[in-house]
Amino acid sequence: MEKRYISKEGLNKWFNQIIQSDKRLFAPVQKGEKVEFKRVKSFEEVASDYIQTTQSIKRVAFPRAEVLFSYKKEEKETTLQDFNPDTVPETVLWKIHPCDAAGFIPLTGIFNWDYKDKLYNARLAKTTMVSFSCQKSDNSCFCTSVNGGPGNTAGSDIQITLLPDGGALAEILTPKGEALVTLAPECFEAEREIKKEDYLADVPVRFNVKELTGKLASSFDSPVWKQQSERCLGCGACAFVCPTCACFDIQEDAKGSTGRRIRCWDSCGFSMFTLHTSGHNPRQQQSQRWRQRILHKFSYMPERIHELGCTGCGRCSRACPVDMNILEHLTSIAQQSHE
Amino acid sequence: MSKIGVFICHCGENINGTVDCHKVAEEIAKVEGVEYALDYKYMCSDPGQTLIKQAIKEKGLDGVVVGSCSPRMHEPTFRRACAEAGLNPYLCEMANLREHCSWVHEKGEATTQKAIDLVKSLVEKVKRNKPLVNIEVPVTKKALVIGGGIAGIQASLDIANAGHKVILIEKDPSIGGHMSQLSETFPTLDCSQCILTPRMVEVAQHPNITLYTYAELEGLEGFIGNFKASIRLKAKSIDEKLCTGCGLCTTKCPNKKIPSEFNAGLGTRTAIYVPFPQAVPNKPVIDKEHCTYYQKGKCRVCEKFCPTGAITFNQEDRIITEEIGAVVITTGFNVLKTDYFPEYGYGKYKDVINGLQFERLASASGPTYGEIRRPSDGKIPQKIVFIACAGSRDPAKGIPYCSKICCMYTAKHAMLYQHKVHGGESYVFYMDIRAAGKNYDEFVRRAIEEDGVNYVRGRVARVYEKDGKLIVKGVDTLLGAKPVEIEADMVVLATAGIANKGAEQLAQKLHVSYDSYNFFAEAHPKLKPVETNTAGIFLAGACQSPKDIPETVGMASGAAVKVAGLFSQDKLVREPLIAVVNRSAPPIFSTCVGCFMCQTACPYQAIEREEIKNRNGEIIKTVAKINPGLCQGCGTCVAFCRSKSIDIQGYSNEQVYAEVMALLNN
Amino acid sequence: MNKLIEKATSLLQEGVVTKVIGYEEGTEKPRPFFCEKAEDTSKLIYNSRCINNLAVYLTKPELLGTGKVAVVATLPTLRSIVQLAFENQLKEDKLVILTVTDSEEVIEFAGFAEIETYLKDFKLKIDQKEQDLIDKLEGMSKEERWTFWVEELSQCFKCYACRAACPMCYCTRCVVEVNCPQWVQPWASPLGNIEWQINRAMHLAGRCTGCGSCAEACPVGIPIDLLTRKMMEDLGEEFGVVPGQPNKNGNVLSTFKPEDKENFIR
Amino acid sequence: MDNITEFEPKIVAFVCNWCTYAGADLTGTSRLKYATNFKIIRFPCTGRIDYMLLLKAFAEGADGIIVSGCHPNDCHYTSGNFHARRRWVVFRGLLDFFGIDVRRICFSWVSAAEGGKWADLVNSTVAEIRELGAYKEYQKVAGYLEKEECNE
Repeated sequence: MEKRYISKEGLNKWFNQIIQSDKRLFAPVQKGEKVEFKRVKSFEEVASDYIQTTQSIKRVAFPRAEVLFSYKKEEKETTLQDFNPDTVPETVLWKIHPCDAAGFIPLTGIFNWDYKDKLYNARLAKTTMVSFSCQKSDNSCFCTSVNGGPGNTAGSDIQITLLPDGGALAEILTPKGEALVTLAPECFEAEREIKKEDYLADVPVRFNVKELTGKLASSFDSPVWKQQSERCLGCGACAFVCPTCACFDIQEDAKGSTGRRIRCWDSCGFSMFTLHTSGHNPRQQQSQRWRQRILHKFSYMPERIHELGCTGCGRCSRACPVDMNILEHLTSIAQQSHE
Repeated sequence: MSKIGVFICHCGENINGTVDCHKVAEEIAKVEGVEYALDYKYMCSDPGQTLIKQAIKEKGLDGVVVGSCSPRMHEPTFRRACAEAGLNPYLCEMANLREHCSWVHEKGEATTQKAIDLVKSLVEKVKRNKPLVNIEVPVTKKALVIGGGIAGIQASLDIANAGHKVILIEKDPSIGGHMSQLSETFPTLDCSQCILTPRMVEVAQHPNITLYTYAELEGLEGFIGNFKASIRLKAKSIDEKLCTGCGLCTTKCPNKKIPSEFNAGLGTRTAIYVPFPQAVPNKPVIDKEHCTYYQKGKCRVCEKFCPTGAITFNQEDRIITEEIGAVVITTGFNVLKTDYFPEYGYGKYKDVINGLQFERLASASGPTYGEIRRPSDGKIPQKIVFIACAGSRDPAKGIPYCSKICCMYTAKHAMLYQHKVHGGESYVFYMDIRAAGKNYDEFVRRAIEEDGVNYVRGRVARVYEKDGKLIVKGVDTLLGAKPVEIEADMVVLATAGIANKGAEQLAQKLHVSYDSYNFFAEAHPKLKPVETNTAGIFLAGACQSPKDIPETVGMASGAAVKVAGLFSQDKLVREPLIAVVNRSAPPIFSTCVGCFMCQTACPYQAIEREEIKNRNGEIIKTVAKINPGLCQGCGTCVAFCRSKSIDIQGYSNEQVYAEVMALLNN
Repeated sequence: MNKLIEKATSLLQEGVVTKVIGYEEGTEKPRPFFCEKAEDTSKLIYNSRCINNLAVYLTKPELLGTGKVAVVATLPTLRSIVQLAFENQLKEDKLVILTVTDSEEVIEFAGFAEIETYLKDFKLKIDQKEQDLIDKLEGMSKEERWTFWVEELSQCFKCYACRAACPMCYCTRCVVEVNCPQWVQPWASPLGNIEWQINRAMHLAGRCTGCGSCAEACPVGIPIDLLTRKMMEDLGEEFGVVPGQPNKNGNVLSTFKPEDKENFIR
Repeated sequence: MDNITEFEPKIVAFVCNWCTYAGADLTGTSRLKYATNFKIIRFPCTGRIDYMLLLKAFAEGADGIIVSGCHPNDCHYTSGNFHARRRWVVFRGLLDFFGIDVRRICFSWVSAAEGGKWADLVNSTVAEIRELGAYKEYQKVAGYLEKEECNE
């Protein structure tokens, strides 16, 4: 890992180099009250003063809907067209938060835990992540409570820490990162004495994650799930804005002699997610679905892929129409005294 | 994987002339799921049908598409052929290659291609067809006829004579209706009662007819072939078994000043009374409103005099229920009272009467024994004015329609007057003379030409009393709107025919629709004049709109035939192309959420509520249920249902969706 | 201790109801609160910041349980309750419906009929911000409108928060979950999203009570409430449907008048 | 201009069985001619016609749609067409608010006796849709997933 200094102008120049390259660049863009990751063409489009985008950027590797393969029938002959990794363009994620970068770690875990997902891996392989450390946070943020932090470099290829003088500290973390630097090497000056922590937001630790997972281990039948989920409307907002939620559905889109198989986002919060053809539904109640959501992220994923399914980005809390504040719920579980 | 057979008909050169039928068959053979495809000169011919039957048997087809003429032409033919070969007839569809293709396009590639597309889309549809069985509904072969006027009498007799049981209910003490009040009938001037009373007697004596007079419908539930009617038998306060109809009671009743309904208020009757001498049944009833005993608690004169002790004051109304298969509504009409017309004196002039009252004056059985005498002083009017269209065709009076019978009876009245009052002068004010009908116009001409009735074309603006005379002010529009003033002794208003009292409430009890004037609505203005929207309920006579006797009788017989037709089978067999509300496994039972808005969308009241109960009999859910006996298969509810819980057999969502998709994607 | 809390406390203490559905203070704004214990009633709040339409919970049997439930209803909630009752979705004897007046008086309604009479004094009016946007859209050319909606709805990721937050969307199986045939593409894509919104709007024709919860709930901020609001206006003009009031003769799309006007049928 | 006149639009007609379908039959029996790029689908009644089918038709590449049934008061089921009429009023308003080209949907009443009217209606509609050209805007959106969204 090398540290470099990059001036305000340098940053701008480098950005333009990336834009002019064959790479697509996604960055946060302000639209009304919301900030979202969009494909940008100029430095000015990039949003500056905001806490968090509404949606995560997981869609670059795990799109809302993607064609797994398509087919065509001619008389009795069927020709198959499989997914072609070469069609995936080189992509740079600009000014994502450390929690966004970290989000891809559990996601990668899920898509490679038993079966190695060709599509996800191909897309991720072509993605370079330039994260910006956080200088601001709000009370939905709790990265520090889930092994993350405002300066966490996990998952990033390069991390930028903006400095008061307008310049920035650049931590080049991976070969992908180095490759991106080569687009404008001259912009990267020698490292200066910079204490990164001084420029980071202060995100207090809200609960002890060990304590939490400990409690969860024995909480399957706890009444807490019903209490917490009563107001939950059972929509998919939390899952769809989440950087680590990976539930998907497989759909067949057949038209006459042609067709395609599509993978699209789904949510374990939907009442029909587990509905059987027989009419039986193992997760009949919203409380069971809420429990699934929490346990999956904080018990099952750690067990299976040794990663928490949460980066503390707080998006679900902000997106929820009825303020199902996950931090609040987790804290209350963590602080619960065992009866 | 389906095994569809496709059969392309050349229809001689009708299709093959512009469509390359052989190519169509070839192309369709390539379509997935098509087991067998061929083209043939005449598919509908016996050899053609045999080809289909053979293919069904030999290839084990599970669906058939015939590409030929319009399904409106030969669908039954080919469905029958399939059935004969053991394939469910509803697994056969037709592609219209003639009317919708070969006949409307020129010969060429495009036309052939269109033919291919049309067949393809029906192949996709038929893949999703389900075998259907005809619906059978049991039929109770007993009819309820509501209203004992000439319409009800005719309908009852016709149904009874066809060998079916009939229950005839009449709200008044006697059957006969308005016709029994009429003097003589146009255009033949034969005496109304002379032709009616034999029919009344026939009704009373007919073994198949149960007659309930002084009775009204309380409610009706059920559906075609399977109605349950509850009927209120109003207390007559006499024991009909004991009563001999001697009539002594009616002569002794002290309460004699009650205006007689039968005489349209021109005569009087007693509290215990028989409406008119030829009444059927000819036994009195006590009118509780006017009976001194019921009102004041003492009297009981009739009881004292009754030789058989038939008077039973303690009688109560009874409600009986009858199971019936069909209903005929024959509740008739009414006429506006004179008090409806401020310009004609609000009914405060005794000698301004309406047509019905004139009938009673002219009737031999009437208050004046058939002599035309004015109500005020009993003098014979020397000058009489008839005003046609009193209310009718007058939007200002809220009656834009033509009452149809007035022109004719007014001519008749004038004629009768001239016959009875020699040297009398009669005037008829009219807007137009509507005398369409056999011998009708001749009749009116006779009134004018032979009996010298003065016809004045124009409206009467005002009628008022001036020293014992009625001054009639009008205009003669044929003489250039020249004002006319006539000093008349009597004025007869041909008041508009209106819906009978209580028609609206009855319609609601029966769940049949009615128009804005409360006349009952027929199911189709042209093709279903005696049916209502509710299957099994029929209409006859003036309850549907004012009409004269021959029309009423004709309509009554028409309705009777419909009933007889319905009763001719033990089971009602209907095409199964009807809507169905889905049912699914617990805990859902049906995706219907029971908002029941579909009920308002259904033109046939075919949507009912079904309570789904658990083992302990507690209601879990209330969902919609389509009554197969009532549903006619329009599918309006299907398109309306938000959760797509209703579907229609034969045109199911899956079928039409596939049809559209296939038609577009090529 | 304010009147609402008093009322809630007594209802719970006397065991009249098993729970009171109301509002409590949330992270940024008030949120729905299911109060089951008298000692928790102090958390209950009621003010103009309470915008969730609580009627949405009244069609969820598993939430209500078998006992009686009280609900603290805002005006939009009351409107929804009346409509739901009209659609046979509520059990009058299982509900205690409360509202709080501007003068902070608590009203307990004797029944649905009483709510209707109460509502007569409150006309449903669409707020200026929405009206302006509708006018803006109507001012646009067809092509501009199309671009507007395609762009807006391209953001939709089909979380169905709009559906979940709408009290009128109580179907056990939504049309988008019907797959024989697959009327609406189940994955997020501009076409599927547009088709879904068209369905939602059509299904709410004459039923929407204009609470705006759908747009409020949309995490990506698509102004979908415009669709039903615009429709309300049209229905009012075309068929005299009173916004926010149930049409007692049946739904506007399940009824008709022979004299209905149109100017486009050839 | 040429390519527009050469353009052959795809048009589907949703018609009721009792009036318009029979009317179209009459067009046939009277040997009146109309364009081939036009196909009829039969429904029991206009009341049965689901508005979603119209959207689906556009999505599947229809450039124009005709919806036709019995004249008011002539409905075989007495009121199906009245219900349909309301549905179309509401639906059409909504589509227009979406910026969907309502000129591409032709609603009409054609009775079983109006074979001539049907021919004219079809021919004029075909002409109008030719003028409007293919409904690219809608088809573009419909085919969106083809160029996968993650390649935006």
